[in-house]
Amino acid sequence: MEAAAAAGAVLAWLGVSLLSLADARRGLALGLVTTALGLALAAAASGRQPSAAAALAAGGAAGSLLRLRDGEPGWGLMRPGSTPRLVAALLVFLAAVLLVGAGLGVPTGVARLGAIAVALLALLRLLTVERRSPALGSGAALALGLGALGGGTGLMAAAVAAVALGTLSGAEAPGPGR
Amino acid sequence: MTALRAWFRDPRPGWWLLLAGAAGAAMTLLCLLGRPPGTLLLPPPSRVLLAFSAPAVALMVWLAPRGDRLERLCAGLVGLGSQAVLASVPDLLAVAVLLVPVGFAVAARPGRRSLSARVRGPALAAALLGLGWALLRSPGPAWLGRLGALGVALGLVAVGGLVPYLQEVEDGEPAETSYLAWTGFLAPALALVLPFRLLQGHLLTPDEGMVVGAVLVGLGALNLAWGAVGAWRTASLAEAWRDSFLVDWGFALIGLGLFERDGLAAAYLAMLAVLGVRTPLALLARTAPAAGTSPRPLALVLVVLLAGAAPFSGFPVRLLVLRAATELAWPLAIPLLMAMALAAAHALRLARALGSPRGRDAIGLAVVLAVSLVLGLVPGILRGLGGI
Amino acid sequence: MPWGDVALQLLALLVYPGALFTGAVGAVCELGIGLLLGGRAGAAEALRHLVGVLRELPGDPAALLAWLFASLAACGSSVPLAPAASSDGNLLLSAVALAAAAWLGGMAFSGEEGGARRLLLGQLCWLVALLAPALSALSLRPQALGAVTVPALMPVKILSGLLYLLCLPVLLGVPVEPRHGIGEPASGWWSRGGAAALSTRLRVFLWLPACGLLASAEVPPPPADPTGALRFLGVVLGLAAAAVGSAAVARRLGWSLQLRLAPPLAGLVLVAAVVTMVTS
Amino acid sequence: MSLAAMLVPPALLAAAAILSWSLGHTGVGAGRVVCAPAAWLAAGVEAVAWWWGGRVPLELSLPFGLAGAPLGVKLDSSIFALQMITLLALALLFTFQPRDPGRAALASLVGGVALGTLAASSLSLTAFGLSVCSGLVWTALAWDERTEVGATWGALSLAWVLLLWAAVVLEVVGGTSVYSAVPVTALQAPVFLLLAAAALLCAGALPWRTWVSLVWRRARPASGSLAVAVLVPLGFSLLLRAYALGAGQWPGGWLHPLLAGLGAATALAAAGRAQAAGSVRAVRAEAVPLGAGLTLLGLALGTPLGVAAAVLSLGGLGLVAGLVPLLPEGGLVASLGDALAFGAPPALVFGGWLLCVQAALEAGPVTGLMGLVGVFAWSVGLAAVARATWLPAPAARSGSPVGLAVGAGLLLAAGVGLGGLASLVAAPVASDLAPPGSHGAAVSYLGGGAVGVTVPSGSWPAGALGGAVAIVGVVLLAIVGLLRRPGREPIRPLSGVEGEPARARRSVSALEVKPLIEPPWRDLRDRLATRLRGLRVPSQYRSLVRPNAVAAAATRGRPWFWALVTLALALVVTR
Repeated sequence: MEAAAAAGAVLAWLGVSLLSLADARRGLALGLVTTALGLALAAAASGRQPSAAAALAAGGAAGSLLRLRDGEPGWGLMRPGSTPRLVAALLVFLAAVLLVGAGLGVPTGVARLGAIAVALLALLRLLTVERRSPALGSGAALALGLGALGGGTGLMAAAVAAVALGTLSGAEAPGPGR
Repeated sequence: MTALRAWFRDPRPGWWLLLAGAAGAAMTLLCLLGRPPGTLLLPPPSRVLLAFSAPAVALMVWLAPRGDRLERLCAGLVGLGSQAVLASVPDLLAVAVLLVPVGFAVAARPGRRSLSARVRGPALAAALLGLGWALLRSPGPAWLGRLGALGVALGLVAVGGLVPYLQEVEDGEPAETSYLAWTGFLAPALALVLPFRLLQGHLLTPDEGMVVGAVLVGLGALNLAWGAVGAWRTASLAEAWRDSFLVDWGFALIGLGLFERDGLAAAYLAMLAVLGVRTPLALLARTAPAAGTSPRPLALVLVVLLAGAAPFSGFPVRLLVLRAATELAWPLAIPLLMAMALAAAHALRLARALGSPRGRDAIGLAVVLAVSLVLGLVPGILRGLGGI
Repeated sequence: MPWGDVALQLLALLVYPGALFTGAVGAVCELGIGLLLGGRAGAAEALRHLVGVLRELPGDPAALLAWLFASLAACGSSVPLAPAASSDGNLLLSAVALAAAAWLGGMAFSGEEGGARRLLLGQLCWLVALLAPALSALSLRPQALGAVTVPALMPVKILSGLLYLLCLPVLLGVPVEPRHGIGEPASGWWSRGGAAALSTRLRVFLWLPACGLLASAEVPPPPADPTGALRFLGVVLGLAAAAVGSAAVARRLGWSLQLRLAPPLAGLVLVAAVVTMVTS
Repeated sequence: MSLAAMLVPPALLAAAAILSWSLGHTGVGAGRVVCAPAAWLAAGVEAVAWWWGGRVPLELSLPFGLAGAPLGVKLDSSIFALQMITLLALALLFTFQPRDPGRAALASLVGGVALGTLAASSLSLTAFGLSVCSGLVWTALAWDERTEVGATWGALSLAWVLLLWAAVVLEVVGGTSVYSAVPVTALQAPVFLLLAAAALLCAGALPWRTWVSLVWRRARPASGSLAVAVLVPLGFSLLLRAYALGAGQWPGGWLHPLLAGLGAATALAAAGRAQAAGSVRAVRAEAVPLGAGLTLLGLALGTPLGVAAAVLSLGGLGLVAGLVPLLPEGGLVASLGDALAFGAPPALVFGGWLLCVQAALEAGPVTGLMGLVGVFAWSVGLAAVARATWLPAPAARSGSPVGLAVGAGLLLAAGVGLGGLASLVAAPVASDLAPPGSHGAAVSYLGGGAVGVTVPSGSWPAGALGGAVAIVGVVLLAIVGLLRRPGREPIRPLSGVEGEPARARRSVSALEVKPLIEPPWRDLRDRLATRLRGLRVPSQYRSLVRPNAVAAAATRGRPWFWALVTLALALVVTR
């Protein structure tokens, strides 16, 4: 169980790192779905309701699929200027480890590590991004990360949030009213 | 019927907005009914708050140009629904999660600033609230709990878009996408339920309670000072209005942070005043023409209202928050007094912005004055209704 | 309503020691000045002045009101044989009434504030002289103050008496500006026209209350019989002569005695009064 | 009957306000017709009901609150006196000052609220009432014109805020702010100082130019005089209440000389401003502050005589507030009115001031010296009236001759009836609030009757001698009026409208008329303000102190700023 939780946490962190390093629709969608799957795996391994974990995964997957419909085409990974985001991904993981601290010995703690890392990294991306599509992707990741910190209600709410954000258009509006 | 038909003779907004409006109305209804049981539970203060929000939405729709009314109505219903949900969901973490889509929904409306710029505040608030709540409940060293308490307190401040998490204000920005949506409409709902959620489960250790209280009181005083001086000195009128919200929020935060009966009552009344009086006035200020050379008495009475003097809504708030502060530690009352006295300075400027309203605006203003009078004269009844 | 008391006070106000007596004593003082300073010519000038005052009186509300206030001030000081009880006296009442009367004359200084400033300064010092003993004795009844012979209070009484005498010419509108050179026509004391006209015209009503107040507050009260009344009158006339004499001498010598000495002396009187209050 | 005296007058004024407003909206300009009789009727009802009811104190508490304060009203001798003072002033103003229906309604409403505030049974309710009054008064002032409203608004706002805090502290310390229930020990010096500060701000009894002086310098004095008539008694009522709260004394003997000294300083400063004023209106603007200073001097003594004298002096102030706005700008009558307002005998103002000074003299040596300062102020005030006749009179206002006659008549009648007022109105207030023996200072005896007033330090036969002076004065003036034949100008009239003084006046402009005394601190405030405005952060520190840059970063929603603040706070709480 602990190994599964750790794998899920690492997967979630990798997913959100991918999300934060991506600027185009495919990269964003892949990052989001990886994050959702990782978080769901960690949640299930840490003893949450499997149905809620599954809902989280499904919500994340749906959200990532919806992300594929608009935004900049391609993967858009590691564009010039993304080095700080890469460094941030590593630092955030360390910060999450610091926050969870002694809890790392138990699956719940490990799952929380993943969720905190996802939430922090998604937030950082959201605070620094300018364009709609990456903002929506990061928002969905933030919702997933926060939801994964809670119980059944949180996971369900995160799933709903991810889908809801997926429905919003990622296409840039013309003019100042973007 | 004819009037209703006339309203709906507007060009239809996007289907998704109609859908969202319907969903908002449905959510409001569900929250009021408490369905499904256990998942959605609207506490009495939030019910009263919702009752004050409805007229604010109605006023926003009523004041809109004919072509935009249905769209405004849908947006308002979404706002009502969001407010009801944020107040009804018992799990704070779920609330934090839901803040994200609500924030995006508000930011997605057409506006001058980009979506990402407008969503930053709510996103930060959600993260602070969620992470803080998680840290509060997680086992670990004491500093982790204090950090969680800080996160929860800062989360509330960030939801309201208050100091130090102020959002950029632009003249001419539509109300539903401006700071008003959060500072004047959605955040009060959260502000009212947060202390109940925190106090209900007795989750806070004294140490953590101290952190929450100190941060709320400290930032409340900061907002009070910022608002009182800013609304008086700032060059932009839109910013002056936003700063006047900060004064109300300052009183409310201090009241909340004192964790004391009178303080909570003050916060409750301040939030009702924000929704029932300040927000409608800010909406009116966007449409009313500038003041002429000879002000009418109605506009002059507004100065008294905006200064928080009796018999209007500001007075009981000041009385209760002063009482709470003095009971805890009398020096706390000094910044409150200074802000109360300074409020007289910016009231004149804001009232002038409302000018001499006529027609619809004048009727709207009269309604707001009546609401403020009710809040100012019989706060006891409202406290009874809210169970405070 | 005690109409009897009103009638008595009316009698006091209009006849003795009020209007009639005030006017008579004032006339005597004016003639005395004329005689003192200009011999027969001076007396004749004073007489002409008095006749002019009487002729102009009916159409001159300021003069009439000044006379009324002066009479009220006279009633406030304890004069022997006064119809109303002498215990009704009140220094403050007399002081305010006299100040009001003096300022009715002070209105003449329009355009030359120097005179008004002198009058105000003199009046403030005069108030110190009048009230300093009252502060020490905690009473404003003139006869009570006059009767006080406690050694501890004597320095204050003496000093305030001196100050009072010093301020009296200013209060009465007697010219006090230094005038170099010997020999001044008596007419200078009744200068017609010009700013000082009114003040000199009203002076005739101020002699009795101004000097009588000092007499009743500083000198032990005389018996309530004709001899006592004559004694009182003598003291009043003596004080008037002393005030005028000092002013005239100082003027001729080219000193501005009153204006130079009064303020420091007033300070000294106040200090003495405070010391007396603290020690007693 | 006491109940009627308590409830009917404010109700009458409120009803008059509603009626006047409604009539105004129907196009019937009957504001004065409705409000003036209502004010006189309210005064009559109050007086009759209070006397008929046997002058029994009455308190009425209602089960519900108002604005978070317990709702209750009370009526006792002091409240009766203050309400009558307010009502008489209002009645004069409503009757003789022209007002359109809207303004008349507002003025009547202000009066009703003021009466209710005076009758409030708790300090928190008084604070509420003061706040409402301030707001309404501000509205009335700003409705007329914008000049001088800022200072008034600021002072009054500060006053009600301070009073609110005082009420809250009383509730926290004593459990309640209901006057009759507050424990004596709850009124500590700090609470009293808050209350006193609020009272002095409200009454404008401070040694600098307060809102009371400012509002009378406006082009339209109607609302200003209304504010003075209502708020000055309200301010002093707080100090009277403080006696009731402290069972006849203030907390700390040092407070009595402190406030008495402040009163004397206020009077002297007002007199100083009056003798240096540049216009007749500016001279008159200082009549109330001068009287307020002497009233404060008497009230702060803490002796029964002092309190009684203050009540009588306050009565004079009320009538002056009603009379002065009715005076014409120049003329014999105007100067006479000015003289009465500045304490010329035998008016009520004179009697009140006389007793205040005598009370100070009797209370002890230190207060005696303050009394002497008060006499100085009085004398300088009279000098200012004389100087006012040299000032050019704008031909703006002709005043109200009938109103002036009524007001002056009331002042004189009250002055002549000082003994009766002292024994029937002032003495009961004094015995209720500052009973003999409640204060360490000498307890003075105040004898009153038809003949006049008698106190140990000296009596004033107001009824007999004052009456005689009033009769003779009126007869003399009538004779002068009759004797004025065409072509025969009086040689020296008071007003300077005719004759030689008129020439003098015409030849002397306001700028040429110098102050009688030029105090060195006259333009101290301006000098200080200029110096303060000139203060700058030294250039070598400017790079460190840049609040504008911080404000800009905070208001533009910069994420880095948010992160910085959050991180800093996190570091603070986790240490």
